[in-house]
Amino acid sequence: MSGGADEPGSGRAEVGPPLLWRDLRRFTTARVGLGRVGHAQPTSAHLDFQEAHARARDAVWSALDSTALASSLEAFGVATRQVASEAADRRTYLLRPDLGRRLAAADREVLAADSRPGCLALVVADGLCASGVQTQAAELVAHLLPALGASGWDLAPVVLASQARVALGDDVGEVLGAVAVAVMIGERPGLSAIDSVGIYLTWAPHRGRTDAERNCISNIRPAGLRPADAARKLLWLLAAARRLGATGVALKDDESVALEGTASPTIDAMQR
Amino acid sequence: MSGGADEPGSGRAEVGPPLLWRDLRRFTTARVGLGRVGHAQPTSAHLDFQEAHARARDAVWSALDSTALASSLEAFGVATRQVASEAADRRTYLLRPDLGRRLAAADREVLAADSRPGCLALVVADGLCASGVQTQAAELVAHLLPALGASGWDLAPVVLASQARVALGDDVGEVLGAVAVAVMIGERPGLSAIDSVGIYLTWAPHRGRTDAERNCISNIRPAGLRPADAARKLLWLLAAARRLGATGVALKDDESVALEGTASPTIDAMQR
Amino acid sequence: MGFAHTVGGTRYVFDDLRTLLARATPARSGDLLAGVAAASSAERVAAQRALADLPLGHFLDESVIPYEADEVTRLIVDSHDPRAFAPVRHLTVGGFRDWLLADADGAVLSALAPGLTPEMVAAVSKICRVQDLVAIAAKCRVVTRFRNTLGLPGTLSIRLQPNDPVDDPKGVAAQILDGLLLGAGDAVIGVNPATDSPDNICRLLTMLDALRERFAIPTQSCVLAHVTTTLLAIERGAPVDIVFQSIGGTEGVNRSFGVSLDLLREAREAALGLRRGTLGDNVMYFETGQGSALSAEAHHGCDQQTLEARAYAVARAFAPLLVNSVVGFIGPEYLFDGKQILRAGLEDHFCGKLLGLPMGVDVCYTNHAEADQDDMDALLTLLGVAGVTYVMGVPGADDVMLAYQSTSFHDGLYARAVLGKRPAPEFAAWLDAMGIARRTPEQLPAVMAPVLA
Amino acid sequence: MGFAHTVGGTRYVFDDLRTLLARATPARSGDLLAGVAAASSAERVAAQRALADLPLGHFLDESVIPYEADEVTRLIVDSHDPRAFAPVRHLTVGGFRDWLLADADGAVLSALAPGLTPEMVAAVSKICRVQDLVAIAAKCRVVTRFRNTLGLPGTLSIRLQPNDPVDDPKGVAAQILDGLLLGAGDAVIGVNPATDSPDNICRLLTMLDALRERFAIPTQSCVLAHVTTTLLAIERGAPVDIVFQSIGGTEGVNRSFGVSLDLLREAREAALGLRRGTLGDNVMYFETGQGSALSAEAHHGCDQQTLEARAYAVARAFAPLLVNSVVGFIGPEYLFDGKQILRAGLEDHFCGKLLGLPMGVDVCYTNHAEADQDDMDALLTLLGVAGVTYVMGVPGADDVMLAYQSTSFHDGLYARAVLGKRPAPEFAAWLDAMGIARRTPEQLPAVMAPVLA
Ligand code: B12
Ligand code: B12
Repeated sequence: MSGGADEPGSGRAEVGPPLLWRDLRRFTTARVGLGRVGHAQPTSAHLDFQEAHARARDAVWSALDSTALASSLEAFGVATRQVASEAADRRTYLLRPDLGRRLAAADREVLAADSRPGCLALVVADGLCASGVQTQAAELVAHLLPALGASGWDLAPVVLASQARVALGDDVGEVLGAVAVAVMIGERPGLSAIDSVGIYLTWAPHRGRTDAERNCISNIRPAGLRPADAARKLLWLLAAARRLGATGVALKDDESVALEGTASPTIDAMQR
Repeated sequence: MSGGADEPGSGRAEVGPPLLWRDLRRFTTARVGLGRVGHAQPTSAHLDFQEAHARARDAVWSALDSTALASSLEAFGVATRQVASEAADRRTYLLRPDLGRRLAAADREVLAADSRPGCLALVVADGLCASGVQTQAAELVAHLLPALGASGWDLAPVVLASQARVALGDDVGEVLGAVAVAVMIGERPGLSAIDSVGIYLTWAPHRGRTDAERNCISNIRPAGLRPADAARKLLWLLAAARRLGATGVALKDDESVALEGTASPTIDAMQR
Repeated sequence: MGFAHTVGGTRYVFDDLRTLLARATPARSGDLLAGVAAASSAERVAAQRALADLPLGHFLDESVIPYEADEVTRLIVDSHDPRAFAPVRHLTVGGFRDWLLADADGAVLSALAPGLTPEMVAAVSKICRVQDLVAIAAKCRVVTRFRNTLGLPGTLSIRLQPNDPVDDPKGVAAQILDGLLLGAGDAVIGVNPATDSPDNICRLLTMLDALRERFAIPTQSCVLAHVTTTLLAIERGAPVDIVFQSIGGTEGVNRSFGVSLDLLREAREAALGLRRGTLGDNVMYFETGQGSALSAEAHHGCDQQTLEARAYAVARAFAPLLVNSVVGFIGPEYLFDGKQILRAGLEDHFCGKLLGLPMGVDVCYTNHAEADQDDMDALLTLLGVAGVTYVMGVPGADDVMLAYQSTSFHDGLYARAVLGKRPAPEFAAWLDAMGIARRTPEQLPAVMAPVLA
Repeated sequence: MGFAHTVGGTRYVFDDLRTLLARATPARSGDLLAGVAAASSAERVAAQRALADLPLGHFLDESVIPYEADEVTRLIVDSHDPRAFAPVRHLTVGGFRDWLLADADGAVLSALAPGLTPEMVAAVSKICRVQDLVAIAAKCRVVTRFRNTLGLPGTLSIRLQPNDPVDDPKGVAAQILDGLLLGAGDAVIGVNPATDSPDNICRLLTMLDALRERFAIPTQSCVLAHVTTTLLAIERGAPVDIVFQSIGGTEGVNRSFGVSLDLLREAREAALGLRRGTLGDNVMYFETGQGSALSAEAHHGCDQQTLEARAYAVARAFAPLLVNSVVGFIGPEYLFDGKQILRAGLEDHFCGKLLGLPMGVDVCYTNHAEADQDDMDALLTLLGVAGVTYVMGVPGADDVMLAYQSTSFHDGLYARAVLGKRPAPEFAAWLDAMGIARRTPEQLPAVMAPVLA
């Protein structure tokens, strides 16, 4: 929604119970309390939507600036490698997910030089929208680094991948000989968020892994799950995966960390 | 309609009154008497339609073989010239009718050499479907030639135009200094006819003429108006245009030639 | 004067009303061809927002084509009814959309129509979604009469269109019988003549009239010749029920069609003089279609949808029985594919209805367009929900003379069935009496067979 | 064995049933991606003609995926009911289309469903136009019950989908209130959790249940976690009304989703054991979508629409309360644009209904597809006419967690209004009692405000 008086989520804790329909907007970024004209949305809401749609469509075409990202990562002393999938351009990427899942042959060879059996691979990928990854990947890595070191993970060079799908991580992990791969990837852009990142974790990655064999942390962005919390979640999952020797449906995210900054997880009025 | 027992129009005169619904098919090539399943067309009729649609769509992309056409015309001793519009290819032609109306600059210069003030210009153009023009243009010209000579028309070289719209004739006529131009052009392909030709006649042609200033003879094809009849109509219109000094809405096609081979123009039972 | 709006940090400026309207229009090939379309979605949204903020009153101050240069503009300006406009004069275009969705009902909209200009209606349509175009149009009530009653709530009428490549009367008659057996023909039985000669037109008119009388069908007939030819036919004593003409939204396109407002007035007078209507005197039938003005190079830098709405202002000056947009007929250079045809069809219906016209739509496409039967089914169904007055009926959807695909007689039955619509009441009663209301008999009704003997 | 047909002088040969079905499918990007689509319109028509001539009985002899290799095929073959099949066993696929349009009514179709295999249904859908998909589906009657009655004629229900990017209960609750105020929620109040942890799922389940009880809403709730997580939640005593799971049409795609028929059976037993339904025991909710099998590289050379129909065979084995196709959700690599989404949505609804399922459709698109709100309005309206059981309801059509556009609460109101539909009767009565049936109050009903205190 293009701005307005009711900045969504503002002052969640400070105000009293909602009395008017539009007060609902205080509790969510979703498009609630829009009003209605007959059965339809008022013109202003309709045009807000149209504008957001134009913006979200453009976001699909945002490109990952791997070089800029590489230098921010290298500032933390992390080595990086830049690779591409077999999808030559954005249009091909959109229509050929199969190509987006495969590491380009040349990059496969180059990356083989970094092979480190038992390492942990991190992949930062543009996915369906590069803008969120561009801004949040470094922050995520920054939160991960100390703990990873502490838990004894051997971190391979971070792989920056363009025109990539989640399963590209399987190729990367296989080439690097990784025991696990975490892919930080741009989620499809929405009307209200064009900066959302998902992390997909796969134990013993190799080409042919199915999604049932991964775990997912989704909606990482300022208005969603914050990078610090996402990093903590990933560390928990990594530890659990190491214990279980697997990721996927068998591994349930049973970490009970309360996420700060979001509303209390219970609605008092409803807990008799 | 893909063939079948009721070859449309067959034996129009021989048979008695229609008794069954499907008997209506004897009187028209239109898709009558199809039957019905609930409110819909039966599967066979539906698939006939789909097949015809595939064929008609391909016909849009049929190209005029100007060289072949030129040699059949030259066999009658008629000189020909080959020109193109400003639309470079078929896709451009379809989306840019403005370009299809303009003679390519190079061809304009070449054609200027043939300028013959007071002549009659004939243009054979692909229009929206070349297949009908390809087969019928020579026949039309053959029917016209003797009478044109007899009525003292000075026929300019016949212009074979590709990627052309009706109004391209205005450019041609202007360059040739023609007193009138007749454009024989491929009409849009239909499901039941991909060989239909229209003739558009314009007196004193020059760029900027509107369609109100032309006359039209349409649906020239074996299952429609036959070339011989079309040629007679055109000759009548030419003579009338010369008398009036104009074509268009002011010139009414008041020729009362009965067209042979079609049913009698009155329905006896209905003329009390 | 100009208009501006900022979207995503970029300020978009629109020089005049005509440009603002063009940039606000949903994407279509004809506006690209004319060079008037928005260059990006962001520019389009900016134009829509600026347009939404524009007071309706502004449309009375700025014309998209100068008053001096165009008789259609003069018609629009001179016939505007300020009293009828009063209920919405305080609204912006955006507020007008809200008002139409929330407050207006059929009676209010009928009273409002003379107060609306086509440009106002085009403007609001540009900020409507498909569902708005449907829901608002569905509220409109427009009823016209000649020999039956068209446009009553719960009805959906069909023009029976029995075209023949050589105007063979038997070919035409066979198609008419087919259509009648499938419930079509209440809007009009209207033939497009392949040959526009007065003789031929008179012959077709006589034949249609005889057939209608023989079966006592409560409907009207029409031969869709050029209006000047129809005038000749009237002079020669032919039985003309309804006068047809193609029209457009500028003086220039009408000139390219060989017509003017005066000529249309003359034709209407001539038809009224025949006094052939039994229930009413709506004697005109107009067809329009987005793109015709551009095709005639008479578009004055306006977008095709705004000009189409202006064609309706021409139509409404003549109290027509029927008006329809031929939407997909003209070709892909104006409406590229099924999506563009679908939206344009609903816009045209919406604009015509708001201006008080008995709107039909020729739900159709040509073989050089990117469209197919699925697109037509979608548009037909949506128009049915929107309360379209009538659609075409062509045997098997294939017009063997005009070489395009329109709705079939079967399509009409489908739409009536799934939406619970009926033909015009007089015609429905006739279908009942003939025993062909619910299913088509295998055997031709006895009265019909001799027609083709 | 093979099939062949000649079109335009070319003989097209199709090696097996799977290939024939794939070549006969209307064009879509996913089948091109899979390399199974027809190469030209002529080839497609040839395949459709060959398919139309194929006896329905043939589908009992040839499986598109071998019996030995796939538990979904085994389910289809082993559960086929020859007695129910008898009325159509003599028909070809083309004859079956004619029969469906002409002869079948709701009762006949309900009795037939167990006799149909998904491949038969997919086959006939491939030779149907959009209007056939609408008209035939509109005849089907499927009624299911848990705490209210879904699928009655004249009703259109809405799943209230209040997703939040961090599963914040207040964010979820605010969206639920919004939806209730706009008449949504009779199908189910169903949250997709951003985090699939058992703790989080239990918390959401408890919160939904408390809210439903507090307002005494005659509906059911669901948290759309992975079925294994829901099983854990049941074990831990959470109030599970309905068990959700995404499913597909091959054993392989289900494996990639982490499920099997056995696991689904186990989950259904566990939910039935809770005995929480008051009116009925339809306890399962499935989502499907064309393309998922290809995405999981488990498509066996079949076209995506046939596999989608096979997913319904999985669904019907578990007597679900709700099934829906997420049609435009997965992305343009499977359904490229509005046109493909529209047709696929209607096919899915048609196939599901013929197989006896309570079919809803997530009328939706993503921002990387060539589609917009106009396409959604068209599909929603057509589905409404086709009698869709339910659609989604998302605030302002924008799912802020799943990042795609679905139907808004307002869209639901639009569809009900223009088509004269009502919510499920128990829910309609509740809306009346709450005083929010006809218009949304500016002021929140007193009972609602404290929820967000
Ligand atoms: C498309 C079309 C139209 C479109 C043209 C707009 C466009 N941009 O294409 C529209 C809907 C506007 C139209 C209007 C009319 N048309 Co018209 N049209 C056709 C159609 C279906 C196809 C033409 C075609 O394929 N041309 C070939 C392509 C390659 O050429 P083009 O340069 O792209 O097209 C130009 C011509 O077609 C011209 N044109 C179109 N119709 C007419 C009619 C006349 C009399 C003339 C001189 C020119 C003309 O307009 C186009 C743009 O310049 C034909 C039927 C057919 N099967 O051919 C009828 C047809 C040519 N039209 C016909 C008629 C009667 C008319 C009208 C006079 C109807 C009326 N009463 O107002 C009007 C006015 C025409 C005018 N004077 O401008 C008749 C002509 C009968 C005759 N023998 O004189 C035909 C044969 C169909 C019919 N029987 O009704 N038409
Ligand atoms: C698209 C999508 C799907 C599609 C995937 C098919 C496809 N070809 O794209 C479909 C509809 C099949 C689907 C199914 C499911 N999904 Co999903 N899906 C998404 C969505 C909306 C977008 C993903 C995206 O943009 N990826 C980025 C692109 C660039 O990567 P990609 O390689 O093209 O996409 C792959 C992954 O997205 C993967 N995937 C999709 N969903 C899931 C879920 C899990 C747990 C895993 C490991 C992988 C996975 O499938 C794609 C193909 O390999 C996200 C929400 C979001 N905002 O991100 C939810 C989301 C990832 N899915 C989710 C869930 C729960 C599921 C299901 C488990 C639901 C169920 N109960 O069955 C199933 C099964 C998934 C599986 N194991 O395969 C949750 C995950 C929650 C969590 N933290 O674990 C999310 C966050 C949404 C939600 N809250 O419901 N999903």
